[in-house]
Amino acid sequence: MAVMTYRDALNAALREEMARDPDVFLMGEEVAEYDGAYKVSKGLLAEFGDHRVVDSPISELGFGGLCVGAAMAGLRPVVEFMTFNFAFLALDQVINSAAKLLYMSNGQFPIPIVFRGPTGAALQLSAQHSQACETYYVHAPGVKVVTPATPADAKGLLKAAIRDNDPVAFMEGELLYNFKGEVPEDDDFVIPLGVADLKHEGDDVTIVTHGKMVHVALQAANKLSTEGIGADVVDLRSIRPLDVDAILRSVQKTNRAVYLEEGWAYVGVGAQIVATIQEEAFDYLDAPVLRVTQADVPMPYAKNLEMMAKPSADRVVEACNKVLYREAR
Amino acid sequence: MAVMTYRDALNAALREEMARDPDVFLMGEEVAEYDGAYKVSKGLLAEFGDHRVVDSPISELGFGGLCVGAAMAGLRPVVEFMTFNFAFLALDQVINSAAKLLYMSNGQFPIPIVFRGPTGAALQLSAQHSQACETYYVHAPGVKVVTPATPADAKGLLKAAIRDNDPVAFMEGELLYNFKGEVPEDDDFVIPLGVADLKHEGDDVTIVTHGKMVHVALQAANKLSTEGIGADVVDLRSIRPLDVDAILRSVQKTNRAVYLEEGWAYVGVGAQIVATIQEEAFDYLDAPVLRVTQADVPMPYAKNLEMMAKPSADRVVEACNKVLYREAR
Amino acid sequence: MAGTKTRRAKAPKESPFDMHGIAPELALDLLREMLRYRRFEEKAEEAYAIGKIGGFCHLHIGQEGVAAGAIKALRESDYVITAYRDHTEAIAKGVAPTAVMAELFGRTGGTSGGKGGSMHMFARSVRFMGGHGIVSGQVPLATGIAFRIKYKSEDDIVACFMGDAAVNQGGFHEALNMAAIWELPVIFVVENNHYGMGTAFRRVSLTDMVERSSPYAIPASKVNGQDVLATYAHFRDLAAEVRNGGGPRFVDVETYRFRGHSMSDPVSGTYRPKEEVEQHTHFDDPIAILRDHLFEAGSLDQDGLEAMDAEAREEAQEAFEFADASPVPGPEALYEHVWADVDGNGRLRFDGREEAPWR
Amino acid sequence: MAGTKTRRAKAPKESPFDMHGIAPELALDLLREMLRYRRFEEKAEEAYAIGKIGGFCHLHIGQEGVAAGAIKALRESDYVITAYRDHTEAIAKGVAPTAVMAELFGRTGGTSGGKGGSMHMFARSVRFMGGHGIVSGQVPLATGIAFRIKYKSEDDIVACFMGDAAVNQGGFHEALNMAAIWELPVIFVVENNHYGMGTAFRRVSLTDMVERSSPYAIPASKVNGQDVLATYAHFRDLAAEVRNGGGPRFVDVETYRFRGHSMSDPVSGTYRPKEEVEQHTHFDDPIAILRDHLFEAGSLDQDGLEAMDAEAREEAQEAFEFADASPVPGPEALYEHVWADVDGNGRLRFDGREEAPWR
Ligand SMILES: Cc1ncc(C[n+]2csc(CCOP(=O)(O)OP(=O)(O)O)c2C)c(N)n1
Ligand SMILES: Cc1ncc(C[n+]2csc(CCOP(=O)(O)OP(=O)(O)O)c2C)c(N)n1
Ligand SMILES: [Mg+2]
Ligand SMILES: [Mg+2]
Repeated sequence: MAVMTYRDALNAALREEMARDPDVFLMGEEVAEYDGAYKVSKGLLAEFGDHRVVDSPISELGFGGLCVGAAMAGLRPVVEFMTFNFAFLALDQVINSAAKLLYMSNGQFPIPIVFRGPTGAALQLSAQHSQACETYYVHAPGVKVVTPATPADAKGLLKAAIRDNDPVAFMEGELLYNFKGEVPEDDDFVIPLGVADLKHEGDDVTIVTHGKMVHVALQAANKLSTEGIGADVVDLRSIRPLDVDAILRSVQKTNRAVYLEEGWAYVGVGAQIVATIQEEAFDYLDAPVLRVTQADVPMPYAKNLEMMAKPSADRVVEACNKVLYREAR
Repeated sequence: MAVMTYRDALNAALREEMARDPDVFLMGEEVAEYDGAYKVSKGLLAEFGDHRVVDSPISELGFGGLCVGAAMAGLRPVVEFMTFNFAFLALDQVINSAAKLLYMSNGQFPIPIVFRGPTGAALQLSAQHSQACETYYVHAPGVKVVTPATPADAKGLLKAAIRDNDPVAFMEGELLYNFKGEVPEDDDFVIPLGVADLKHEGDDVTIVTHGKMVHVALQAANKLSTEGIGADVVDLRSIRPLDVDAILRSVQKTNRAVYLEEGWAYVGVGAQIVATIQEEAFDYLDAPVLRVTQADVPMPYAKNLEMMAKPSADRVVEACNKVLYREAR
Repeated sequence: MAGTKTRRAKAPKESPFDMHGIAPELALDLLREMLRYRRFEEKAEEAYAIGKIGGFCHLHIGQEGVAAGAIKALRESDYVITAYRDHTEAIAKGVAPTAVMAELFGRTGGTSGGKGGSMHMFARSVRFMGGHGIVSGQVPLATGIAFRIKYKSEDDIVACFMGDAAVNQGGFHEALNMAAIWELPVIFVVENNHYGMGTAFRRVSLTDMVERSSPYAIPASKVNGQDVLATYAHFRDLAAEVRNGGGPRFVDVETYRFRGHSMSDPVSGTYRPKEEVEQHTHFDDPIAILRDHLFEAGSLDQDGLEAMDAEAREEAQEAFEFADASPVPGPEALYEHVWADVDGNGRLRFDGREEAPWR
Repeated sequence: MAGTKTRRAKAPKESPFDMHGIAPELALDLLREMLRYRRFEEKAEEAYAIGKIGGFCHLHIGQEGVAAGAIKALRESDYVITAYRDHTEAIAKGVAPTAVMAELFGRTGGTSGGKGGSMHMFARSVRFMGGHGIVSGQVPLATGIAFRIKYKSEDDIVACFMGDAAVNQGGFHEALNMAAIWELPVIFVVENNHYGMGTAFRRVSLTDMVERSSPYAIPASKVNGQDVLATYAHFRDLAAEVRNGGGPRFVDVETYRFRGHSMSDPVSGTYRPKEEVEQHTHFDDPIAILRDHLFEAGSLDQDGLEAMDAEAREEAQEAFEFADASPVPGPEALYEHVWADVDGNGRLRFDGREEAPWR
């Protein structure tokens, strides 16, 4: 085990997988000479050369599609989107090519590709740079979506994503890159996609979440525990495949759940989780499943408004109190 | 009242609104000289000239964005996407420009634009031409989404959408264009966005749906009624704004609901409706809310597979029986 | 339509026929190829009319010179990728007409097991990379295939076909730029039939097609796709240049679509006058042009032609019969090949069709 | 950085200064403008350093000649639209520096009420159309504004600014084509500072910038943006052509960014050497260049310059003070202006923050 940042964990995963498989390459804006806009690819150009670490023009549709084509032809591209906010431009190639080619070709063309980069808000980047983009990727069958919250998960899941033979949208967070944690150094430390992680345990209420909101959920769980309320924090880690069993296990124990999500509620990931819970654990529920999400507005720039717009631990506590039919202290 | 097709109803709405307001224009592929790929704009070029009925190159991002710019500058564009399947290419301009400009500019730039065209599947058009695209439009605040099922609704809602000062994604269906129905001829026949329509009444179960699935829901309701089961069919007509009251009214009466949706279940519109129902009518529910949707696969070409993939009246009946805890006959 | 019985009306007299250094045997092969494509497409047309084929169906009739001329000039290990008008390019690349027809019929014997249909033929084994339905969607993909070739230091090349309308897509522009800066082995081939559906190219472009690659410094050229020998020779030379590390090329292949855009579009009347179409079918049929020249050169006679055509017709008929006899996909096919990797972790499928455990 | 005290080192001797027919008064105005922008940006830099400004902040220092030269050559009723590097172009278009600074501070006095921030200045009243954060996103928008002008038979024009990296976006290509075929009154202006973030333009383009409009037959030209008089004269002429129905134009304005890409990017070291930056700041400062020429021409002396600069500094300081005193938006602002039309029908907002009626 080593303590490292989420950024370094991603970097290690990339380095190890590139060393392991010569067909893995990284392409994106500023990934090579600049070491990545967020320095995730630091040192990779020096180590692997410009053959395998490729700076692209600002052409998201083009290099997104190019990498899908490279995957059709047998390579294993890792595409860095500087952020997923810019990847709306590439979405056609993700949905209409990457997600559908295997099926349309009756299995002839698997597309082993990873699209990675930060999603959601950092600090005061305003509406066009702060959107959580999960919904756009997770809706279509054919794409897996992974959202690691910790350095260990970042490493283990990125390695799994690169080894996976399906397209994977791998969603990070600017605000996570400096986050530190213990990370196994084993070259074969791989966390399978589709396995949730119980990041906090408690018997009274279930908080389900993914991505950087895991940390907000943990704050909320800690606050609740000071009030004598025990919360499970189920970190989904991947939102497709979805570890339905882990969710149900917890909800069947606590009989109440809250979904915490960075992005918008309306047709967000949480909507699906709520639907799944009530479909599959209806008789266990003692209260409706509530959601804590971004305010239903484009992200404002002003610091105070941005803070209001984002979901917070306090709101999670409030929602937990509600589903517990409990007066807040 | 006149009996006309859904296509002609749309055509009438366009014609009337263009006559009423010189700032309304139509742009898209084949809308002018060809009268529209699906002939929705038939005769408009002759009537209004190529100044207001404009054939575009096959440049969805470009003409989508161009029309957002025209709306910024005060015009009221109607953009025809030949189908929404091709509009993934334009999504960046819909989400990052149209949806966000009003907010980012603190109210200075309303974007009165309609993006219209068919969504979802027709017959055997295969994976890249058959996707129901609602999720991609309805998630972001700033865009309204309208899904008329009948000729009257098509006309009244398109007129409302054109008069609305927000971006509206107006989603039609290839298979609806020939559908006939009574349509008021009044030039001011406008159906406000956000008002659902109870298309069938019954006390036992609620079927909520939108778009072309309304007709499938009605088939299911008729089948159920021959078995003595009364179903409400709540046609949402617009999925943003959402007529939550209409849904709740029905569910509070029947205590059971099924959402019928053309597209995929996972993070589909239905997921949101389920979440809303259980949040706001939890104590009224006698069964989980179930969803009937497309199979979670890209749309296959083969006729038999396509039929299996699509949601059907039988599946709706089956789901209704389930929420009624009733053995199917 | 190219017939075997009637000689075409005399075209305005051209300079003596240029065989472009192509041996008569090869020329005969190219004629045979084009006849195969033509008869295949006519059979598909027939099948569509009687409801054996559904959905969109875009025929290549009139444009056979492009498929034969360009693809036959490639090596087997080269890659071909195209748009939705893909039947004859698949056949040219070596896909069995039986498999193409079965795909059109939506049967298990199809190139894509019946899941792709007319627009989505695929055959990995012969490096036919599809069959893509989003205009210009295949252009970045082609560039990626070329990227793979260079990445692996291989000497194959990619031929990427597209319609004239595709050049107005942003993805085209982005892909060409990357192909250029990375010197990728790809030939971008515009099958310039002058119409994108009902829109004449001159209505959506101020410049000639060959201008479209100039910002990327990709050498552009033009060839008459109705002259299959010229087309073949042109691609033979380009392929050699590209294979030898010359970087990408852009080719405007002038051609004409003898049918409507798809089966639901009339051949003429709305956006192009009947006379224009007749002019082209009459004087610009790539099959008739080569046939006449081979007649004139004495390399072919009426009997030879008829034998060739009979074979082509037979092949098309066999394709029809094969397709018709091929089974429709079983229900299990619905969920197959959505995912390449499925393990026991997590749930991948969500459509409420599994038994929900709540009751 | 342009100083008022020191004369710049002698540049390699150029040909005698070309005033491009611009009267000394106007030249002085342009100098004054550029000083205003420079001092404003320096003040923003200062404010950023002490945490008054958050998020991304892209300064225009070094590129003032483009803003002044291009925008001052337009009419007031003309439209300007740009990317995220938008502060000084907003000021050039007539937005009060106080409002720009207040926007940077996220305050109600800002151009966008504090909701837009550095990248999203907007001022409808002076036809400043933003401030757009997606590279090239503004290019189709600009084309649409020009469409409106033609639609209404008006004689305004649009100046659409973009960085050099924007030309590799598909939307750029699609928009230019439409501007061309419909002859729309728009000038596409590339502020060619030769780097898109850390990527030198020559690494992502084989051709010179001016080639990028050739497929659309949009006349292209090049001008030295560090020479504000040349830039002004160039845009004055282009604006007249475009206004008179000449259709779109494409201009490569050569310039240089004296700071990092944004506040978090170092000025030099990673992708461009210190020497290169110094060379430019030393010899290519648009303010110093004009200042020296006006000195030489006798149109300005040191006192005049210092007075001018003092005013500019004062204005920047006032902007700072205004911004700092401007209130932060109230909580009610969070939900304002998401929708233009809100009525009693249906629910538009979904974030679970309303009281749910279930308990
Ligand atoms: C992005 C996109 N927009 C629109 C369509 C609908 N469409 C299908 S083919 C076509 C015309 C294409 O013309 P061209 O590229 O010239 O090819 P051709 O059909 O002539 O072979 C259009 C508009 C599509 N498939 N994809
Ligand atoms: C579509 C998109 N991709 C990536 C980014 C991230 N990004 C912001 S600015 C920039 C560089 C743009 O360079 P250029 O166009 O030359 O403008 P300059 O910053 O030099 O003014 C990049 C990559 C973005 N904002 N939008
Ligand atoms: Mg064409
Ligand atoms: Mg630049």
